[in-house]
Amino acid sequence: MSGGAAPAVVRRKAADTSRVVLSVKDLKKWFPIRKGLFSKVVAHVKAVDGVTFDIHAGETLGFVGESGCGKTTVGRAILRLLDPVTGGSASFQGQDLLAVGGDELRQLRRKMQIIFQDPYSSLNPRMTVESIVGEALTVHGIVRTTKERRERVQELLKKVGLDPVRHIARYPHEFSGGQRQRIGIARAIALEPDLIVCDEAVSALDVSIQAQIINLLQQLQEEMGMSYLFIAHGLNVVEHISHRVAVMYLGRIVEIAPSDRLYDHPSHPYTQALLSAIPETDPDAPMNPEQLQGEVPNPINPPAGCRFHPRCRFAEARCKAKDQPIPVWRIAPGHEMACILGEKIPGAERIGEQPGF
Amino acid sequence: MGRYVLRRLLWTPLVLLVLVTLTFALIKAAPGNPFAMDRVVSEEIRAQLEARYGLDKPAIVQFGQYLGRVVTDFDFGPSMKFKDRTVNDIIANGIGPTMLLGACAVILAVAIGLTAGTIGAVRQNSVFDHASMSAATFGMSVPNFVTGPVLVLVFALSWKALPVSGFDPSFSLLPALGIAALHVAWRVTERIRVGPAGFSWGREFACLWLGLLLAAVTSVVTLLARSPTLILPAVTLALPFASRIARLMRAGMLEVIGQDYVRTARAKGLSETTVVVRHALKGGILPVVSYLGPAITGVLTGSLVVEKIFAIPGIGREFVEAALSRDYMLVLGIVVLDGLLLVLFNLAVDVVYGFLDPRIRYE
Amino acid sequence: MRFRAFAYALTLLSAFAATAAAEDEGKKPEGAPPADPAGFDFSTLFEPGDGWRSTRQIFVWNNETEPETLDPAVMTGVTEHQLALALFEGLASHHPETLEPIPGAAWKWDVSADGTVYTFHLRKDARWSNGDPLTAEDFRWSWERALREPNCQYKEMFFPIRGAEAFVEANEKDWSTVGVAVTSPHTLTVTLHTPCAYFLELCAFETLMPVHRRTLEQFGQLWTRPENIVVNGPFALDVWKPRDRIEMVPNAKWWNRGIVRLERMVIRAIDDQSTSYNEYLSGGVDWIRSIAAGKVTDAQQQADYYVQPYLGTYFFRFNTTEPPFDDPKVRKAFNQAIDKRVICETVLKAGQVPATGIVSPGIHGFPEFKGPGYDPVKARALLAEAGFPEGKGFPKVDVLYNTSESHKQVCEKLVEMWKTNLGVTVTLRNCEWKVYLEETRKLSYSIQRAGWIGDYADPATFLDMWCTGRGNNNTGWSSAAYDDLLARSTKETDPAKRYALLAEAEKLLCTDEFPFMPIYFYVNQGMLRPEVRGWHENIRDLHPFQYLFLAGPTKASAAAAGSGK
Amino acid sequence: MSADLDPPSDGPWAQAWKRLRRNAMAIAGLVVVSVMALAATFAGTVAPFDPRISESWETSLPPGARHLDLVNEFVVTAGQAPRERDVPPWLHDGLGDGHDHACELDVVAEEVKQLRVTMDGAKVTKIQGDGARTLAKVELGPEDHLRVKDAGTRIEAKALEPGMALPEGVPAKTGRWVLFAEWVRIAPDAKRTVRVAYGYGTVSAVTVAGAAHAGEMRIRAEHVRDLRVDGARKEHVHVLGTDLNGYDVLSRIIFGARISLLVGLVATLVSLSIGVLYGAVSGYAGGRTDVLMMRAVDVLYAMPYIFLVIVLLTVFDRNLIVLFVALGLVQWLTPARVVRGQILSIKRREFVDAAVTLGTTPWRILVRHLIPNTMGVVVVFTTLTIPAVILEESFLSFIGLTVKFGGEPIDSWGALVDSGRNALGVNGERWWMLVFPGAAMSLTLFSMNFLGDGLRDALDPRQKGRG
Repeated sequence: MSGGAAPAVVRRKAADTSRVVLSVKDLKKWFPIRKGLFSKVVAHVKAVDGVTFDIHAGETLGFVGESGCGKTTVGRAILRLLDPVTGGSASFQGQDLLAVGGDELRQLRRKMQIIFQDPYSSLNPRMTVESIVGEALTVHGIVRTTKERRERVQELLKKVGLDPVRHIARYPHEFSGGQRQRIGIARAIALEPDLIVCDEAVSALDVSIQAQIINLLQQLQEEMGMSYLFIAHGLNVVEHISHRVAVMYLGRIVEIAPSDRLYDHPSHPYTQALLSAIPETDPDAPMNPEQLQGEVPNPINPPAGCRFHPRCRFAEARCKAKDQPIPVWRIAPGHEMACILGEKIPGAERIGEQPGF
Repeated sequence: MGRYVLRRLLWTPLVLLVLVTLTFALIKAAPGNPFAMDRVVSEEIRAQLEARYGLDKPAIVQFGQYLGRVVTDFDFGPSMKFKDRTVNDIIANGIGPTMLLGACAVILAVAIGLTAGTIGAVRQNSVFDHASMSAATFGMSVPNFVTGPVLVLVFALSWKALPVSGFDPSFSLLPALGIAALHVAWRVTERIRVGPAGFSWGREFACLWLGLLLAAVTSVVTLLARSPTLILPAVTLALPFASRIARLMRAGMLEVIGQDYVRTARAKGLSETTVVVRHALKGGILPVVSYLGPAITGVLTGSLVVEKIFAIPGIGREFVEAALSRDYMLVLGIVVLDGLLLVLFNLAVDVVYGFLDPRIRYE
Repeated sequence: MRFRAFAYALTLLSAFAATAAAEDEGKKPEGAPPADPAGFDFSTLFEPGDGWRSTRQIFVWNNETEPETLDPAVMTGVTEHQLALALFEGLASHHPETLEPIPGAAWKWDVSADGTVYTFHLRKDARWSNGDPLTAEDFRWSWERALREPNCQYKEMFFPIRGAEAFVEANEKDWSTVGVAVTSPHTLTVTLHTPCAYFLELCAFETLMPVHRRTLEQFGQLWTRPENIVVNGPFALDVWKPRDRIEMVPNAKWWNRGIVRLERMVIRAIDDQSTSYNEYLSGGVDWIRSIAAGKVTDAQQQADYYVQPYLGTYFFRFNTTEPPFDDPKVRKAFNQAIDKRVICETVLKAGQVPATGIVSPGIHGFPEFKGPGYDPVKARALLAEAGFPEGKGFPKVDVLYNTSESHKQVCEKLVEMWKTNLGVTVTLRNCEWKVYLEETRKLSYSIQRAGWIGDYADPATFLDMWCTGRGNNNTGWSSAAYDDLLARSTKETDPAKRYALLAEAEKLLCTDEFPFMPIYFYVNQGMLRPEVRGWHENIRDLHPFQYLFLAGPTKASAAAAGSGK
Repeated sequence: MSADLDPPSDGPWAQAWKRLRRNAMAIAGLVVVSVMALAATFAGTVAPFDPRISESWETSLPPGARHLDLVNEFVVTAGQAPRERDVPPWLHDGLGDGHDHACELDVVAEEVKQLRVTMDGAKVTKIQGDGARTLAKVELGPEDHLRVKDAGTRIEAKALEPGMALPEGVPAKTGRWVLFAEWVRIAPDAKRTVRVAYGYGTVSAVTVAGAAHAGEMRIRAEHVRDLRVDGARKEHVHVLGTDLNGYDVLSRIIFGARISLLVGLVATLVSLSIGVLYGAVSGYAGGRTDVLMMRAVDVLYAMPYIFLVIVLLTVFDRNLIVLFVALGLVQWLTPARVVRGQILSIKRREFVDAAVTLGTTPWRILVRHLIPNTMGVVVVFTTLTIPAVILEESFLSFIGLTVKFGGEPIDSWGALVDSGRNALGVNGERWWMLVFPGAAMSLTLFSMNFLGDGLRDALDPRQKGRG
């Protein structure tokens, strides 16, 4: 990576929509809250409360939402880092992701990797770059000798733009944040996975470095053809890399659409609000009237009716009614959203509903 | 907090049960017989003896009966060594001296340690600081069975100022002085209590704590002044703990003094004393309080030594001898008692810590 | 017969030179009690002294540790023995200088011609401390109780009495089989199965002391508490603070109250010997019964230090049931390879006497036996004869001792000498007291450290145990000739002939057989203030407290008087 | 973000080492501890004397005392190679060095009886000698004389009995005092010089006063007045003096270091191994397992441990293994708690999740990722636990639970200090038996504490200055 100049935008390659890599249906993850002498469960944090989506081969699915909306939980639940999930199903390349265990799970893990947000805590400070990147190779018996391993690690370092000779024997604390993230990427691609969850992979980095890393990811996708589940809290970050984008609010997907479509025609009030939060580069643009008001509600006790209603510009009385299902509408091919007032959108076709409260 | 205390208290019987079981098992595994003597006793006489103390029954039955007696009657059984006395009786005799000595030592240690540590921190790198810290490190490295005899040599044999051994405490003036000290402490701390921001629980507790500490120190000093036999043992027992506390206190204070709020207080032009007493002391004392738990365990251990050197009729001396002479009942009784004390004291220390440090939450 | 090896091993007691003793024998000292009708003149024991009237008679001394019991029948240790001497009185008591049995609760006794029937006549004026008369029935009841009491471990003391052994061993229920009869309220007739030369000494022993029946029945285990206890000795229990002190005052009801000059005894229980010594130096106590090994050099510089021979022998047993020590030559070689003088002078350093025989010297009329001494050349020759020239091929053996610094030093020295003189490597094995006792009992040792303290001044106390099958033999050694000698000695009523038989027995043991290896005879060291009078040297650690007094004030007595007592 | 990271990298340990090197006290501590450890390891070479051979007539010698280089007895026979234990090492060495040697011993064979004479002013009140016996009278033979012990002053008297007054010249004191006298009986051939020629493996000749001596020649070391080897006076020096039994204090300390340090180190390792593993498993497993395991620790925490150690040591044979286990058992709880706390925070860090997604087994995660990250704490704990254990051991020695090292009469520092405090005289006599072992122990503990503090600061700079 020759830094300095503004990074060239790499065109994203079209995804192979005929092959579904990951299919998630109605995924739920609740965290119990315990209290008292006998640690009785008194409530749940419903971090993820019925999420459904697919990822195709070679596709990047952006996952966007404010912090606490459950997007990271989705990523980790898929990777089986948060066992057990509360409900729903997920299949990876046709295999039931949530049911496997033991060796089968470890084999499955070769195909799914993660890149973390925090480049500092995601690297073991007591290991050298070589052992960090090479660990997966050892664990899965891909390399047999240390020499073989070193060669593979050097290749990987080269791939992610690190110096394979000078950097290989160093410890994480000697690297900058961007470099560490590259180490993390090297570790993730070492097993040549089919899916990588990028959990806010660039959020902690400077803007210039963010672009470098995103370009690197796109480049790698082009070379290796893996899919990304790209989690971010701002729509601006995922815009360039994602084929499709899903917007989450309080544990549910409120809108999902191909990237271009979502940015051009945001239909859920929340998506609109998020989009308007992106700083305008055009100084002549009018001041933003759709700024989000208030805070994200407590997920232990989410608002009745539509969860978004307390902050929604368009909220009506019926949005507050308890125990009503939230209808899901298809607005265009591949563009779906969930809103009680969805019938007001022209061309919206009711295709299902999310359970109410 | 209350629930936390309750939960800890509910755990106590379990702790004691494990303790008793463990000790009982160990003792039963021990070679050597409590009734073995330097002359050979015929099998018949030995059998009679074992029957007398129930040792002829299977171990599990013995254990069951023992537990039963302890739980229902709080009866720890007869001593096998002391034929005229029961374990309850021996413990009742020994616990007083041990606790009194331990209390004196802990209070002395806290008083000396806090003073030395605070001055050391405030006058960092002064001659006093270096001297007291060197002394403290030394105090931690010298076992008390050395300090004790050396103190005896100097104060009892050379200067003839203090008695060599014995236990003869005199309490006559204590209550009056304790109350007076509490009063004075209240008066002194009033100046801290009336802070700028009015009423605050934290500050109230800090004042109360300080007041109690002052009262305790005064009481101990009075007690020691009236009971010369207690001075050397109390000091011997206190020294290693005083050393550790001084070091902890100094470190804690230095950390607090370096923090912004103390700097702000200084910047406001408050006097050094006010800054130290009102702001730094409370924060600096936290490590000391958390050390009190281990310190109490240490005092129990140390009292084994000090009681022997100074011929104090305490529980520690009983214990070592009981273990060596295989007085099963006495060993069990003392272990259970010390376990109970330890649990309760540790709990008390944790509670105090909780009051002092609002960051600690007991779920 | 107490075989005691623990801390007390080196610490026994004896007497301070009573310089002022018996100035003018014939004249009855002023203030002395009237002569006893029995003929024994107790007033001879009322030592004259100046200044005792103007001195607070408070005697403070250290009794080493907390007594295990105050019940005389249950006692086993030296500490308890000291207290029993003050609180109780047997049929006989001890002469403070010669240790001969003198009248105690019985004012006289008759012995039948064959030496088997003793008739004791009790004093009519003897009373318990609560005023109850002391009768023959009290003794009979106390003895029966002792024999039935599981906690009484010294039942052997009764065994010279006819039927006593069977009563215990065969768990006999019927008391009438035992040769003890109350013939009148103040006459007790005791029948022995064979003559016993030392039976009167046993009558002064604590196990045979009487206890007060009503008190025991009323209070059970609590009967020895100061508030309950009823005694018949010269002193009564006043204060008992366990592990701290016991205080005694004269028993007002004791028949010979007039002889007691002490007004109080304060008996401390300081078990650390260094502390005890320091306490003496600082004036806190006026008598300590032992000196810490590390302080002996220091103590010897003090004029108050005393050291006396003591009725006890320190020796090592051989396990004669197993090679190599089943061969007497090997045992003798091991014995002669030891320079006992070096051990006494460089290790023990308190004037212990190297021993070549087993019977401790000082028993009146019994000659000290001189067995073969240190001779490394001879020892090597003996070992070679036994098949181990220069120690070659000698099996692995070890010395078992109970954990203690001084035993360790002695054992180390022995090992060094065996190595040097015989070329044999012996290892050390120490274990703790109670375990050591079990190991000894099971004969699981090759060489074992031992000590034997006589309970009465008679050679039999050292010789009896080597008879075949005796409980305290513990070596597996057995000799028909020896058994025969001992059996003949028991039946012999002429003391001189009896001693001759016993001397022959000792010679048999310590010339060629050596089931054990004697090392030294104990001494007894302590510190005693010169102001304490009426205290005499003797080989048995016995200092009847009724005869003691202070000729002048001491720091300890002044302090005790000052504290309001 | 420049990627130029030359000069070559330091691992976290190297960095800590760098920080540690700046801490003078900690380095001093490290040096002291290393020296002690080395001395203990090579005790056999370093110690000037064999700590198992006491020189029984050289008891209580002050530091720096010089003494003729002999051990107890000197036994040679012409024409034979003497046995190792019979002669001092220099003779043994000389036998094999390919040269001829000769040594000369000036021997005065006198029989000395010690008398303890209690005096009242100048008057004799009691004479004790020949064991503990009180002597009625001491009558001297024609060749005998009396002298004051140590001072050597002759007492001009032909008999000694209670009541007599000692002649002038004897330093009289007032009140009751004790005179140690020596009753010297000189044998006819009292003074002689023994010459021993040796080399090439045997003693070639033994001559007494010019005449050859056949057979075994035994000489008590205490009778030797002078010793010359190849013409030079042969002495040795006890740098730190000797103890009550004549053992060289320095050698005892060096050998004692073996036990104390070994006990400290092994018990600490035992406790830390248990503690780290337990804490790590508990913290990593989490959930119910964690709760259960930590409750168990809570329960054990409340035990009066020293009491259990005492019971353990009295129950089982008192050997080193039991001591290791016993002391190790006392000390593992705190590390277990601390390590668990560390693991709880470390396991939330993302590199653990990364390892999980890589398909790493839980065990490997524990061993490769979690435990190594607690090593800072563990190292600090080691340096702070070792002194605690050494103190603990010395405490056990004090209450009489001394541990034997394979049947060898070697004492730990604690036991040495305890016998030193017992030997201490009222005016501080024989101080070296307490001071030197005590100093060795305190210095080591001191150093370990400083090293521990330094390591903590170096490994975890945020914790600087705590405790």
